[in-house]
Amino acid sequence: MTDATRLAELRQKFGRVPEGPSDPKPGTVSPREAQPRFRGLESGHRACQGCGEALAARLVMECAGPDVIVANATGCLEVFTTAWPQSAWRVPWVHSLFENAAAVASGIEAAMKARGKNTKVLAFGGDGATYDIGFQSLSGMLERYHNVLYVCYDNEAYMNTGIQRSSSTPHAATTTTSPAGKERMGKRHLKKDLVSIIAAHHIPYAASASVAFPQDLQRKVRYAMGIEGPTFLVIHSPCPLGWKHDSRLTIDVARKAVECGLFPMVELERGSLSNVMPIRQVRPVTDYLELQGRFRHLFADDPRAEEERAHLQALADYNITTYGLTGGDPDNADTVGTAAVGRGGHPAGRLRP
Amino acid sequence: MHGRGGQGSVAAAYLLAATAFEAGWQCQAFPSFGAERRGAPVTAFVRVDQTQIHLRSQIRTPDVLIVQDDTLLQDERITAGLKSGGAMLVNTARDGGEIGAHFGCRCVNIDATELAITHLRRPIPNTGLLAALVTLEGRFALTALEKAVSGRFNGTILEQNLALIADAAAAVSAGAWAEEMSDA
Amino acid sequence: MREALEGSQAIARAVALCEPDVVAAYPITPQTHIVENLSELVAQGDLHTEFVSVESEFSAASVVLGAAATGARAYTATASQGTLLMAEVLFNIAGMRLPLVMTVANRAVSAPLSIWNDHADSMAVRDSGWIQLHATSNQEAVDTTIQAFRITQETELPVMVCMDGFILTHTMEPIDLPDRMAVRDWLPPMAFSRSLDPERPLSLGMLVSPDYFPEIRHSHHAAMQQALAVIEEVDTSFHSRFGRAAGGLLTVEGDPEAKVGILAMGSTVGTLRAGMAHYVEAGPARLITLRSFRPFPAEALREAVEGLDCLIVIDRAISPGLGGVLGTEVAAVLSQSARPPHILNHALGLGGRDIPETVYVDLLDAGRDPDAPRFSVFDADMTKLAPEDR
Amino acid sequence: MTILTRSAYGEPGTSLDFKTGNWRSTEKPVHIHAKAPCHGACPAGEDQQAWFALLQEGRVEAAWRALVAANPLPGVTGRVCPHPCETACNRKALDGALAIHNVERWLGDEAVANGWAYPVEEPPADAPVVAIIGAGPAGVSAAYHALRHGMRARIFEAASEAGGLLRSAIPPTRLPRAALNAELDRVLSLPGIEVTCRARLGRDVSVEALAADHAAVLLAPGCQEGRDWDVGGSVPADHHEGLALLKEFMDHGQFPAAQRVIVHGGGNTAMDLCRLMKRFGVGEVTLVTASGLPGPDTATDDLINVVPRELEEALEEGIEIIPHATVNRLIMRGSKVVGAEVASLKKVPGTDGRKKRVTFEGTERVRDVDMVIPCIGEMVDPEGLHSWINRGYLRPSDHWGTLSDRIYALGDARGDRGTVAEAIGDGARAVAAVAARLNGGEATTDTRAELPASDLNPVYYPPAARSVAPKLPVSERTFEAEIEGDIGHEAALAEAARCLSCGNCLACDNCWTFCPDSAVIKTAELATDGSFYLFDLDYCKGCGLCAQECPTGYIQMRPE
Repeated sequence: MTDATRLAELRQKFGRVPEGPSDPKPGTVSPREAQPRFRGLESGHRACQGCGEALAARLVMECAGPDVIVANATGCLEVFTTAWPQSAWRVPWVHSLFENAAAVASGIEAAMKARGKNTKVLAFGGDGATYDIGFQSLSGMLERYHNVLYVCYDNEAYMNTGIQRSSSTPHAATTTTSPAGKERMGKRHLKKDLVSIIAAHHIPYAASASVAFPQDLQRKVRYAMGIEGPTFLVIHSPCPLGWKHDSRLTIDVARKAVECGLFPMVELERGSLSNVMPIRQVRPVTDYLELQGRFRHLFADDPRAEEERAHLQALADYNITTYGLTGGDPDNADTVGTAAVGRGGHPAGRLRP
Repeated sequence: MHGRGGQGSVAAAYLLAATAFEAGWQCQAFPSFGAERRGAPVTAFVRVDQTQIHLRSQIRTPDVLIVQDDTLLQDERITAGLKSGGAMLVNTARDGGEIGAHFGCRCVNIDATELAITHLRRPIPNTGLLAALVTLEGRFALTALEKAVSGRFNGTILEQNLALIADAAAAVSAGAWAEEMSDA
Repeated sequence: MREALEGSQAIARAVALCEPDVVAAYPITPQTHIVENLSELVAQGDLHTEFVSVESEFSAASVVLGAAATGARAYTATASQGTLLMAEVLFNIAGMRLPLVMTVANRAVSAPLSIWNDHADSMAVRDSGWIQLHATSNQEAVDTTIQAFRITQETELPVMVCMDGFILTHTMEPIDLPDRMAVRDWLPPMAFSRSLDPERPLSLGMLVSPDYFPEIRHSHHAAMQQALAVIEEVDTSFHSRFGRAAGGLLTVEGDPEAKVGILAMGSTVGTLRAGMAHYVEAGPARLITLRSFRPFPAEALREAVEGLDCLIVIDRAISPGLGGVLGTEVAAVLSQSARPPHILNHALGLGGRDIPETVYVDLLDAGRDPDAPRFSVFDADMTKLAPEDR
Repeated sequence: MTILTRSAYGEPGTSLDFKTGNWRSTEKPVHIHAKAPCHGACPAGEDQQAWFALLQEGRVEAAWRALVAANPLPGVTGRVCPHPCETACNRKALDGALAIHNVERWLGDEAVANGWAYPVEEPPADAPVVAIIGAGPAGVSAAYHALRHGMRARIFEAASEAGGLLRSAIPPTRLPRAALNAELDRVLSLPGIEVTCRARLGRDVSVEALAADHAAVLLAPGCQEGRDWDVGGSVPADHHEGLALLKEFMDHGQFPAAQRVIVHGGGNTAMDLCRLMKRFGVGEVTLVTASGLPGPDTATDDLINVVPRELEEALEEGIEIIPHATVNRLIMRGSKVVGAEVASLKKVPGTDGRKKRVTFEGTERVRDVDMVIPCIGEMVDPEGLHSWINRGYLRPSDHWGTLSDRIYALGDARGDRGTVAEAIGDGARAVAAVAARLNGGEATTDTRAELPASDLNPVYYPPAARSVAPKLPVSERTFEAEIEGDIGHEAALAEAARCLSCGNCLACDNCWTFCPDSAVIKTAELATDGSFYLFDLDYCKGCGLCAQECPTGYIQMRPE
């Protein structure tokens, strides 16, 4: 018996009998079908309006698919894309648990290797799944050198369960478990410097990206996809609900996070800083903070608020100094350059009549 | 089989079981694993039979005791449960008869450590002890032991072990314990 | 070919015969030798598999989950705490209905810390939805392991092969390992109907609302029920191909006219069998060996106890506050019989307490004692307890 | 209802079955092709954004063709227009308005140099013919637009050459005669246009006669007649009116002798006059204007109506400008002016809601001057137009220039115009009205709203400084050489790249890229609104991200 006939037999036994082509008019291609990009994540998912994570995932899938398998940690992305009986994924996708996406991806990759296939494996997790509960299995995956791109959608709190603080929540941000009050000014601790920890595994490539800079993000995904070995990308993905900003401001907020220095855009190869996205016009952190309800208490008439604003500014300044975010090669993609648009669109999806 | 952690009691038990297997017998060898580390007294068990062995209890009333290290004789309880008429094989330069008299059982001694140092340049008494046991007991041909050993070693080490087996076998009286073993 | 092999080594060799694509495991006593032997086979080139040395049992289970989801043949092994660390994943694997084989080298669960055998670990995950098969000997463990790879494919349910830690895993005994080509021939090619495949993308492990959840659980239960037949068929097929069976769903031996029965799982059976042969004077008894704990062969069990007045169920696990796990389940199942036997349930050998041959006699004696408790930790020495706790 | 497979829930359907469009509660995104402010501000009706878009694609000739769809004389306007387009340009607030006039002029010159053909065809011989009085910018524009509407044009010009005030009132330093002639000749030699020079209205032709055998008569005679001017009844003996003085200078190269001059007015004639006189050797030249100078507090309708760079150059050249002021009184010694009393003045809202000019008491000061030149505008020469003149101008009743059934007034003669661009726009509008009438309809205007700068997302435009055209240094400025130079190909394209594309789809892909719900469909084939995208309202949740991140303000959130 061949593998193929065995598979057909099992599909007959357990699976759904194919219902024929879903396209009612064979031969016609709907405009949606004809999009000049790979649609790994389809419409009809149930993300909130203006969801940064949904956007980030779609951007990643565009340049990662179609020959990929995705292992997705429990979290918003998993929940809003796969409410049975409808899935928004157009790639093979598996969700197991909150804390094991990296390990599941390891297993998929091992299976691909065992079967001599080149299909790339992606692991997706939020900051809870990555910075916190799944940190161990991620570390194991990196150490074992699995050929997996791990993408962390960083929205800086446990959003799936309703905005609880994570180790990625920025200092002084309020969440339901780090509220501000008479005794507290939001989260007391700092945001974990995950990229440095990841890079310390001496893996080929670890980088940060932001939904506000899609071309840069996709360049990083393509680069990571081309590497044989473990790679890591953390994508700053605003959550309008959790950060308490208007849904239309998702990109604006993300952009300002980068431009004020609080979310440095860095690339590390084998543990060493290899590239940064320079900031041409550094903004004060307040430009970023004032857009978000989670920092509203920092604008109260309160000396503690002023101190915390100064603290966050100092953290941003630290990033700018540490990573050299204001200098660098003028030819590099920078926050201005990568946000620029031109007539006729991005090179990848260029469309001209 | 009494030994100390790190001396290879379990390996010896397995080797004895393998010898029985090579001789066409049913066998069962298992350790009494504890959390003990290197140096602590440990015990391993071997059952042999001509029919299938179902019993999986620890052996409380052995026919034969093998003591890998004579310092273990300081514990008077070492012969507890030894069947009446049972025998003890001790790795020691001391006289087996005296030891047997002390514990009230038959006892044969063999300086397996010395033999091992001579042949293997290392103080591993297992092969010598088993060769002595097989010879004393006479149930399994010495070739079964040689075969079992061949399954574990090769090259120089195998040759050294085979030479050791011959020397150890020569050091004891063949078949001395044969009649006692029939009901094992 | 028959060889004298340590149980763990035999399992490793059996797994290798099944040629898994991916093996992931994390060492834990008493499963360690299985992992070590597999590693050695890989190192020597006797097993071509992706051997993933994970950083925890949790990841071990997760790795094989991922591998299985792609349609790869995957294997892992664990014990005790490792089983519990895996627990979340085990439920997940079963809920996703993935084909997978795992050995559990049964061991007590801490605290108190015990490295020795009992069944607390696999019992703790009995509701995870895995098939759980118990081996009484290393030969059965080997044969069940090979069968498990076939069962899991036929059912798309994961299979846990339980074998007693140390008592089996660390015991050397003669083992007949099937021929590699024969196993290759007997096992169907590995395939999984819902494999993760870029050519045919689908989503596994989705969110399910109350609109579908009960149906899915029912479907799982139904699949487990249907697996009963598969377990038997596979054992029959194995028997006809390799000349021996591994125990079907359950086996019955002893005096068919006996009014007293003893039911047990795992290595205890061997000791009871020896005791039954040895202590003929203790009276006739029927010995029932339950191999398939999940799915639970209710119908087969009802037939097996037909005619018994008393059934003594041996547990190697306890559900504190209730009693024996197996005993409670047997009682529940037999309560639906027309004439259920009186059921006594005794926990034996917890935490590695040696079970002597004489236990057979003691059990039968207890079975005849009208004042005997319905449940006891049979080998507990009450003198070691404070009077209030006896 | 989905029937579960035997393997439970492993083969889901697509989320496309789950329409998230009903999550929108209030607003949906729409494409709004707003008017670019440059376009809205252009009196000639040019859509600068449209032709910049073509330049951005490197299509230079196509850009020129788009430009001349409105304005046939870009080489001229690029030189003389006060470019309100640049004043309106939304880029002004970022890093400087686009140098639109430089690029316009460059395109015009490129067309001349390369001989690009105007996008018009000769109308059939029996096509309707419009009669046009005056070959100034309004008349030339009208003739050209007649061709575009399939009509023929017959121009009657009183002077010996076409050009009108372009020739008579604009010094060659601003508009070299070669550039003027080249562009005029190309337009007027288009088949279908017939020019008769030295044909004076009232003497050689009459409006009534022309009206009888033409589809329409378009009156674009310009303003040739000086206004009466006095200050409190005083008129100096050596009174010179500004425009006359300028024409005289351009014909003879001489100004009357004076050392200290006040020019009173606020237009280009005043400015030209100031600069020419200063260059001619007048020691002090002061411009007194009621308008304001460019600045953050100056309202658009208060701004001095001169080409901004001319103002700049005038200041460079040492012209003094007194804004918000008027000549209150002439101080005469006999009939000769020896001084002028200047007082501050401002437009303030009056009780009727209209703005009125108020002279502030107590602000009077006296300047010693020996000449005061009024540059307060001219009126229509009434010859042949008596029946149409109303208080010195033709004063049509509407935007189209309608005087009566088939008679239209264009350009300066309307009385409410002041620039070449307006004249050109008038030509286009009047012809459009004629064509519409012939077709039995009504001409329409572009009523789209202009895009405010606040609707742009400036983040997407990298900083880029405005290109600067070369300019003659003050010391080298003469009466002939053109002061402002050519911007050149490279800088022209660089300027084009700076265009923000206000209110128009850039096809930048931002909406397509940023939509978290993939509810933007990219399609050149199906989008019928000039964009490249469709909103799939079946899935759009109304987050507004696309509108927020649309660089050009082309996407707006609107109530459902």
